[in-house]
Amino acid sequence: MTTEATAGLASVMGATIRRELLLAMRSPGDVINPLMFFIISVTLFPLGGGVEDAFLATIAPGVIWVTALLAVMLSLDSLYRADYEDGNLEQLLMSPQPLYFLVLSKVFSHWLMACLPIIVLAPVLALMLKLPAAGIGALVISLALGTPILVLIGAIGMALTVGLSRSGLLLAVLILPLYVPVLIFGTGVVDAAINEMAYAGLLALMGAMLALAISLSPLAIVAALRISVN
Amino acid sequence: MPEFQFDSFAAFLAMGDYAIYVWPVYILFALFFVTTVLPPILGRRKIIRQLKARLERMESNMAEQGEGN
Amino acid sequence: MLEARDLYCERDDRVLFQHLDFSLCAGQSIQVQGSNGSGKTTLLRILCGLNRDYRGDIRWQGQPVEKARADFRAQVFYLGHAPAINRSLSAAENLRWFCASRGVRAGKIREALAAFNLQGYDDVPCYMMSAGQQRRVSLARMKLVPAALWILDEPFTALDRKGVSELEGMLSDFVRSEGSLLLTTHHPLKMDCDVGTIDLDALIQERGVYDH
Amino acid sequence: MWQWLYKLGSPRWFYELGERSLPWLWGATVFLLAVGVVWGLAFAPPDYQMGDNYRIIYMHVPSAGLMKGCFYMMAICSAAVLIWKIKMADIVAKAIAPIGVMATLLMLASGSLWGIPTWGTWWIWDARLTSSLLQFFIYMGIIVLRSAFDSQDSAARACAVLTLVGVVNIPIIEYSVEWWNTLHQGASSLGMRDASANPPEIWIPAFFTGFGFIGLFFIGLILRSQNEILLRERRTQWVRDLVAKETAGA
Repeated sequence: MTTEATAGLASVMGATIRRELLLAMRSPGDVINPLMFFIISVTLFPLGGGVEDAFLATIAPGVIWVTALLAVMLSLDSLYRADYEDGNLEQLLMSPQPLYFLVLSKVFSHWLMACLPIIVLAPVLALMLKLPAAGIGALVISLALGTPILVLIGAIGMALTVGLSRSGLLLAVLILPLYVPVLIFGTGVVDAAINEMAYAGLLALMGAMLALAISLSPLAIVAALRISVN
Repeated sequence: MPEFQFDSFAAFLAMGDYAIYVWPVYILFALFFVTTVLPPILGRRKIIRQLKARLERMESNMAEQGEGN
Repeated sequence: MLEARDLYCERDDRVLFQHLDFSLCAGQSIQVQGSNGSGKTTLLRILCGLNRDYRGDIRWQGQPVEKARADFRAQVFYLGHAPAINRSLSAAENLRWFCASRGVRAGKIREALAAFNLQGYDDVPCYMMSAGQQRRVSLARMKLVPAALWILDEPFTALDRKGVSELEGMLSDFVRSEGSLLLTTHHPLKMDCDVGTIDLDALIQERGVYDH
Repeated sequence: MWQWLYKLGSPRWFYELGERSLPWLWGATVFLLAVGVVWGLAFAPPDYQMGDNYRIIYMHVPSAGLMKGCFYMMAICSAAVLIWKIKMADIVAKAIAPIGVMATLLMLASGSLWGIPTWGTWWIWDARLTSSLLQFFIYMGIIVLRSAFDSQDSAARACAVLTLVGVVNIPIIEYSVEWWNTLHQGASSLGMRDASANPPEIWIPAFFTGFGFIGLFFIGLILRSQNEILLRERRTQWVRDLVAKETAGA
């Protein structure tokens, strides 16, 4: 990749991120809705299961991680659906710029809009669920490492189903099983932090999963987009 | 040569009082065998009939076109 | 210079076209004709590389299109049925994004819009525009991106009479300036350069449907 | 070798190869399964610890093997569909999926039935059972995705992509479930590994049922692939002759 090619690529990625943020401002629903879903569904658990501190503290990591995971998955619908319907996705596939990086910048901007608010808000909800203070820092780090993996894997399912009508639930069936390792290690980190055990190793594993997701899933996303537009 | 492990057929059925665990597994195996093999065999007959009907339809169309032009 | 040899495409049990050969050099234009559902759009999408369900060989500048993918896409502008305009963005934002996505520095957006008499519309959000105006914003992209080959799928839809004649003039200028053009349209084309045709309906009658 | 592989790609050759090998497969599979089941149920010595409940293993282990084997075969076919665009590979991948799902269900059922006497509950969060449950979900995802598409070619490529994504994720899922299991459950595994204290004859029926399962898999695969070939190649001459011959006979 010659220098001006990479410069061209950087400008394209920058343009993608700027456009996504602009779109988010124009239709804030794509950002607010997943966040509201996350908050509301977390508050359902104390209402459903009772408010004893011990009970809440034990389920807190699992509840926050599962609802965050579901919120991220639900937020994916806004990823390529609009572009597919108005024909922009076709033009994107016709772009001479390598689609691998366009997809990466699109996923990154989606992570900024949908997942960053969840990570920022998670400590507040953790306090609501009486999560011990030791666990909150670990919760934020694990979410910060875990949510990009969720978006990358979810984007594969989204790209596969973007051409299909009413495919909301289909996306869940396709990608939820693939979310399990992230959930296991995410909650594992928080549990380890609460019990004063070392969790650096688990973070390393999550980092490895993130590296794998960043490098491999755009290949699958590009292939899936070409199939859906076919 | 391996010898018969149970002293009577009833003991064999009881399967060392694990009958309600062992026999369902083998029944499920029979089910697995049937579902792997039977649907495609039945499906084949249906497909052959379908294709036959399609062939006849096509021949009748060809025949009409033949008289047509 | 786009060449297709022995193109074959079949869609849900119907052969759309087979043994289709043609070549399109610089300065030439071809109109694809055929009744509805005869595969006009499919043919265009196959040539653009959007649709991969075909057999046959497509060459761009003599090279198989799979090899010269990036160069081919840099030289081709495809206009589909969908206007490729995001309704919550303004016309200028859409065009700026279109240029950025193709790695081209955003040229004179205002002039491009003016060419399709959309002066002063650059900051109007597209959801406020009529279908015809959105169509013209989509067409304005042609002026912004240098392309040797235009593949247009019914470019005249939703355009008023004045728009149609302006577009025809623009297309013939493009063809005269050594551009090559491939389009489908239902209305009689009045362009002052010779337009070759590919008639998909004739192709089918002539070769029958089930001969392979 | 390549010549053989290339010919395998042509539906007609695959169909006729299947037609020729089916009788042999039927004979071998029925023999192997009959011997394996009878030997396992009646003639194999009971386990020193679990007694006759151990006989479930002759069904559990082969079905677990088939579950994994089916997925890896689907992954190979998917790679062939995406990289070399072999139509036949998609036909085979489509035929494998239902067999894989049924094998997974048999594995889960036999695993939980195995666990009841030892642990008192019908479902234990054992590492292997849990990761097999997740693999079952991935199988269902592939089958559901295939039926969601109306055009066959995009369905083939979409399922191929999902299968390859799945095959990359399965080892990760298994590793994470294994780690998760040691964290939460300690030693509640199915207790299959410590069967080494048994006399060797306990393993002989497992060979028979194991190869019997593989034979059964190929029978199902060939039958389903043949049906799919007839459907997809219905316009070719050889299929029309075959249909004419078959219906003339009936």
